[in-house]
Amino acid sequence: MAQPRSNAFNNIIAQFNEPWKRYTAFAVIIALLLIAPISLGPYATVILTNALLYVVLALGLNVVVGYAGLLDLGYAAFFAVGAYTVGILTHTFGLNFWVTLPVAVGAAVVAGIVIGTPTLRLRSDYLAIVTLGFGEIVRFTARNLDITGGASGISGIQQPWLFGWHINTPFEFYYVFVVLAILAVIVSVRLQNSRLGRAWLYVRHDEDAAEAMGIDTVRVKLAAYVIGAIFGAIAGAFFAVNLGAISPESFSFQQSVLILMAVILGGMGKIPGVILGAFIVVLAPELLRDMGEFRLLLFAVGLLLVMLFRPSGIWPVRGK
Amino acid sequence: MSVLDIFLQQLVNGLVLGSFYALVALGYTMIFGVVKLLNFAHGDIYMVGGFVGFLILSVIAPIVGPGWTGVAISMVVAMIAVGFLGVVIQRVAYQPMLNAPRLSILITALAVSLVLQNGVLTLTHGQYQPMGADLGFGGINLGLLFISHNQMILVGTAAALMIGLELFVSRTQYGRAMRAISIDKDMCRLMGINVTAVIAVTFFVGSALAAAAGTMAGAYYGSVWYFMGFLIGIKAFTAAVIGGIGSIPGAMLGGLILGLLEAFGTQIPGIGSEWKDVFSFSVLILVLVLKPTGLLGKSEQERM
Amino acid sequence: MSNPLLELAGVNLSFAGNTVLDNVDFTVGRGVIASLIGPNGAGKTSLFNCITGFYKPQSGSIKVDGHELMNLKPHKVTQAGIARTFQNVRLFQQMTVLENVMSGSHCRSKAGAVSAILGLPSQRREEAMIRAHAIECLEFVGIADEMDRDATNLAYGHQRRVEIARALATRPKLLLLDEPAAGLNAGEKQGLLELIGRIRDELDISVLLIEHDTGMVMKISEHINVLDHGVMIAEGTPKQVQANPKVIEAYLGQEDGEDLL
Amino acid sequence: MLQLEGVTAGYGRIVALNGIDLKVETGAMVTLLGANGAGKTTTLKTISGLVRATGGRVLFEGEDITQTPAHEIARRGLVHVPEGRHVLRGLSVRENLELGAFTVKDPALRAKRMKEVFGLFPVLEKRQHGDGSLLSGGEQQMLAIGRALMHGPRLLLLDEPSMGLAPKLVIETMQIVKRLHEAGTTILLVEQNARLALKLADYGYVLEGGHIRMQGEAATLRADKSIVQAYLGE
Amino acid sequence: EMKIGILVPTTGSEATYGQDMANAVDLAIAEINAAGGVLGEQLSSVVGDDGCDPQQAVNAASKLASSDVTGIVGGYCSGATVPTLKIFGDANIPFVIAAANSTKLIPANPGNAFMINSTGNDQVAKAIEYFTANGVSSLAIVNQGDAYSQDLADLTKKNWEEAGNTVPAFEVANKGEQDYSAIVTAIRSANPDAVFWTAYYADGGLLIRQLRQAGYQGKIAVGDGSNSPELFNIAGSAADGVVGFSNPTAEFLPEAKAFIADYTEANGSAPGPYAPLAYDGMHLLAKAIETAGSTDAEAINAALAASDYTGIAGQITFTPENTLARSNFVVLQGKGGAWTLAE
Ligand SMILES: Nc1ncnc2c1ncn2[C@@H]1O[C@H](COP(=O)(O)OP(=O)(O)OP(=O)(O)O)[C@@H](O)[C@H]1O
Ligand SMILES: Nc1ncnc2c1ncn2[C@@H]1O[C@H](COP(=O)(O)OP(=O)(O)OP(=O)(O)O)[C@@H](O)[C@H]1O
Ligand SMILES: CC(C)C[C@H](N)C(=O)O
Ligand SMILES: [Mg+2]
Ligand SMILES: [Mg+2]
Repeated sequence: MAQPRSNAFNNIIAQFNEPWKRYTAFAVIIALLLIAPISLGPYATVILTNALLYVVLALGLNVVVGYAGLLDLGYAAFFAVGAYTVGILTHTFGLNFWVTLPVAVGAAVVAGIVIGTPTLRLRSDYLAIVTLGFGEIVRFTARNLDITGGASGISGIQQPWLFGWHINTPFEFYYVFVVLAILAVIVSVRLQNSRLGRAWLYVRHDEDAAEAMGIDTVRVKLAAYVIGAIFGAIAGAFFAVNLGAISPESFSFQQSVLILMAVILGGMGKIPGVILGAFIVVLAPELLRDMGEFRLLLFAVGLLLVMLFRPSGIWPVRGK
Repeated sequence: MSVLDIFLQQLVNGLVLGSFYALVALGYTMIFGVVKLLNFAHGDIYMVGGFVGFLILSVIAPIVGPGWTGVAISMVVAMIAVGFLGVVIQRVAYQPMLNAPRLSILITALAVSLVLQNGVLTLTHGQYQPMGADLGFGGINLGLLFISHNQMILVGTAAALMIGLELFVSRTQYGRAMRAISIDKDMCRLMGINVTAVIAVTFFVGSALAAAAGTMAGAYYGSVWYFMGFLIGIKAFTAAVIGGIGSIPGAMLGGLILGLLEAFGTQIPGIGSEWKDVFSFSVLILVLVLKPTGLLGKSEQERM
Repeated sequence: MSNPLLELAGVNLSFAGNTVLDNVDFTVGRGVIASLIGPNGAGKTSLFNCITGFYKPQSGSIKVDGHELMNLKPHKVTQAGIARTFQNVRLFQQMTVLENVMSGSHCRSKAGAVSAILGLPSQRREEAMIRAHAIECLEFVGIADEMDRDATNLAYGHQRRVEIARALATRPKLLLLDEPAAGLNAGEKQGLLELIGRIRDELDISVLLIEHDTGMVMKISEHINVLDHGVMIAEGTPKQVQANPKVIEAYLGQEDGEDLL
Repeated sequence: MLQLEGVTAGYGRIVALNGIDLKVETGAMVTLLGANGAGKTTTLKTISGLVRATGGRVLFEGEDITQTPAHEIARRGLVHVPEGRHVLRGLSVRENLELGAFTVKDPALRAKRMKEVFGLFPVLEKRQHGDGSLLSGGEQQMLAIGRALMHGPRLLLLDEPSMGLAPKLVIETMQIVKRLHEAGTTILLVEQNARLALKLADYGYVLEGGHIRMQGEAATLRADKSIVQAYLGE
Repeated sequence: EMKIGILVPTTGSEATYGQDMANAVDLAIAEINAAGGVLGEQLSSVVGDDGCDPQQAVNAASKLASSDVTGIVGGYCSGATVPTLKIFGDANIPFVIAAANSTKLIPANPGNAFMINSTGNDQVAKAIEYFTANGVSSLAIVNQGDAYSQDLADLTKKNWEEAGNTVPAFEVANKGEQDYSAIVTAIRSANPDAVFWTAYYADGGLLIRQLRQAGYQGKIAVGDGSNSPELFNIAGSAADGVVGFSNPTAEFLPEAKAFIADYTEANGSAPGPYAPLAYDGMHLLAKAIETAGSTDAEAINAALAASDYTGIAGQITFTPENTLARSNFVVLQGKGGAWTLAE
């Protein structure tokens, strides 16, 4: 399609087709990630932490949208499930964070199955509104219940200890999120190149043909849903302890949309693209911080231009 | 108020609210029907419609007065102006994307939405603008039940617009062409259908209806602001889907149902207004689980 | 035919009051190449769809190897050993030929998310197996050279072969082909004939074929069933069917038909 | 009526037509033959405006239509029945036919043509309220031809009308084509079944790799066994 | 040179108020600098835009915390202010919270934050006092489902019922919803003596308008999120007689004459409802630094805790919880399209 217009970027990316160049690039990126906070200072560290959080979220949503082709407009719900499970259990019931983490994952799995099972047969536009509705239901419920702290949410969530180390400062959390993001990438890559990963693509491209090939499409879609939910819940859990305070506003429809934007902007289904997208949606508004009133307007215009020039996302389509 | 009074009053409330939802949902559904695009900017078109109506009214109010005449004129002008805006948006932002992956267009639509929202935000510094319409407080009192003239005029106007649209679509070849285009553009060209023109008309009409709703809302509720399209955009999307997205009568039905659900949802004994959205979204999910293509949506069978 | 591979009895299918299949009885033997012919709209494709679980007949029984298939979802039918191609080629777009064919192995493998994430050795072995098998299937249909190309960019005749390779990758007992020769030129048709023969002879897979190219059908089939308006009107060897007046009337038309033009 | 002068066309970097010269006289039936991928479909698409020529000219009734939009071309009476039927999913058979007459404003004329089409294809009448895309393959082909007739074509481009049809129907369809021709419609026919096509047509072109390889009176081409063998594989 | 951080929303729906507060802080800084600065150093300000959104607030606060600021003034939206408390606490930067006043801020305060606006508790006390004095016994409460208004609504309900009164309707509206008719009907059917809107002016204006249009005749009161003159633009004549609980805004502060003049001269518009508090907050912080004699955070915190400063909005001393010791709430009433003092 409209690809030839921006060949320069494609060419740069194409440089890294050889494995050794790719691995070198990875090593450099990881090294840069590790030294970033030291050279950039605490503010940049917080922003980068946020970007890494979005990397995890976007990779999770990418499993649902990018791989399995299920349009999800309520992904923040799973993010919320993770954050609130940890928030409530550590703050209100005083449990240890590491104990609550698996509970959060379990809760997300249950939530994924509960909403997925009856609705995954729906066509994608209908699924979109169902997920949107589900996301809003979760947010309103969090807002209305006492145990979730109502609209004010839960504050004073304790930061966790790991083998005698209190993860507390922004720097420490930054490294925690570096690890999480790397794990998310590894899991994404492995899933993508697996039997299940291919099954998602088959289902996405032609559900009937996939069925005819012996693929249980409902089960495969549910798996995508549940795995996406787990990513979201883990991100939510660490988000809660990092910030120490959570409230329904963090899990709004706009949040879901922002994560979706990260997935599509960079290039749906392409891991480096999704990572790039996550960094853009977090960093761009921060870089525009000094524009005052015009900040979001400029961001929106930029977004529009990017989409018009690279309709399939910024990251190039795999070269053949 | 007796239970019956409450019931009837909420019925009226639901109808008024539902009319707004339906008008906006119509544009949603028409545009989806033709280009398979969930036009997330549609709520903001409604908002811009409100602002254009506001501007026109401030200009003409000194001449024709701030009553219904002024509002009617503003509404018509807003419909035309915003109709063209819709066409321009389609040309600039969506046309180049027609062959792109569908989700990409979704993000483009979101970008357009953000541009409109933040554009108006910047122009108005986020302030509410009082519309300055003076429609009076008159109405009919039936015991404790109160129906204002404004409500009657509003529902009447909405109904007239919707009936007009339905006639236009069902009585002319245009309706069929609209559906055909969403299925196979090339085949439509071969049948002599000017695809670009039909798409333009669709965006024009859809945007104009949203602008009508926006102006009426501004006059009825008394003010306009840059964020007024956000929630109604989501609600209209919901309404369109409940009715069966792509179906014009479905959008009307969905709008009314959602309006009524919210009105009555506010007053379910035991749970209050804080749960009303949970209530209406649950009904939405239930409807879709039972009828996967919405109430009036045709189920799409595919041949192997 | 004793102990047939596929056995349909009393299958009825209708859509909104339109009868599509009317009490169809039908068998396919083991190790045969059989054909299903009939006029357009007779219900041939619908019959395939019933067998493979895409359509739910109102009544009847469909058995493969004695197992009831009625009310099974399509993927279960495939697992039970029936593979198909589609009347209009349906390959997975933007995926390579090899990836397309690998889809067929899905139902014969089992690694799940956890073993993939952990990269367990069993999962790696299985991946290698899936890949090797897909390549074997491509070699069998003769387009292994094209395996890294985008499947939907191939010439039409090759796309049809990819579809067949993909179906073979499910390791079926019975292969259903819906108009595999449509849109092929004469040379390609000849190649297809040979391929179908080899599928039966070398892989020991029975083949059931829908085809309008009567020349081809008569050449290759051992047994032919004729469907008209949802009713099985004739069956037998090519010779028998070709001579059957009912079949001529409903389907073949006058032999000198062309001369009418 | 129709004339192509040195037309080139393609898809992105792929060149599908390489300077085609072709002529269809008013009232004639011309057939365009060639192996898979020869460029037959592309030729028709270029004529009807779905694919833009990158060089050369297309003249219809003396006017240059090379840059005319497809729907304009259709309005002038040049009707293209594309390969693969393209029945509109979700619309009833009747609605499909109605849309075929999109440019016909007179309802009486539309009704008359509808009747004629139902006369030619009784199945369509029987199934008129059903979803067109749920018809069987052959039925869809009839619908596609019927839809073109609703338009009242002056020049009809037919792309493989016999594909997927039962033998008996192939003959019937060809008879219809013949009748249309006899009734005065100018026809450009693309066919895989070369023998039949040459039997019906007055004149034939053989396409290979985007070039015209051969042309001549249909009878002459048909008589030349070597041609049929080499290019049409019969 | 010494830097002061300003944490307010300068974008989003609350932007006007945030900008207004930032202007007031800058005015105070200009005055302080003219008088020789603090500890001999000139002050300068850095603005962090929290957009009234928790996530953005965290980013903005981190930016401020790493900008080498000596102290922070600001905090308008409680919901956005809560998650910043930990950041400023960890960085140990004194934080004068000028406007935000949800009681949920109190337990989340690590000790370095000082609230110079009276909290929800004081507001509730004032409201109950007013309602009781005016013969109200059944009260409908409506909030907007955000941290600030829900907190105020819950507190009011609790205390009101404990005082032996009834709450026949307790409703929630969503921000940005234009149609309140269903809630209006619910309220009318409960027929309370008064309606109390605990959230912001914009949606409050719509609610008041629709209540009156539907013929509701009882009293209508609004909380300090609705003390803006904008309320009258939106509600029109329906806002006549509406009662508002508020910190005193500039026009009602006898000491603020000069401030109003200076502010108007500098910014071309009159100061908004929270400008005086922001202005006082800056002066208070400057004083505390001066008292501490250094930029050491502990010392400044101690000085703040021990403050006794009288600004244009009145006297500031703190409770052990770092909240304003006195209640600054007054009762306003809408008359002819503007707020007037009711008492
Ligand atoms: N999903 C469906 N809904 C309604 N009718 C259907 C459906 N599928 C098939 N039919 C109808 O059933 C009849 C048989 O169709 P089928 O596709 O099985 O015919 P066929 O024998 O394969 O014809 P062809 O040779 O033209 O492909 C047709 O009249 C068709 O319209
Ligand atoms: N949409 C397209 N994109 C890219 N290439 C195309 C496209 N359509 C056709 N082609 C290529 O153009 C060439 C000519 O194709 P065309 O469809 O015109 O052939 P044809 O003669 O009609 O063949 P057939 O008998 O198979 O219908 C082929 O090489 C084909 O691969
Ligand atoms: C009225 C304001 C002082 C309330 C403030 N917006 C808060 O959220 O606490
Ligand atoms: Mg068929
Ligand atoms: Mg072709």
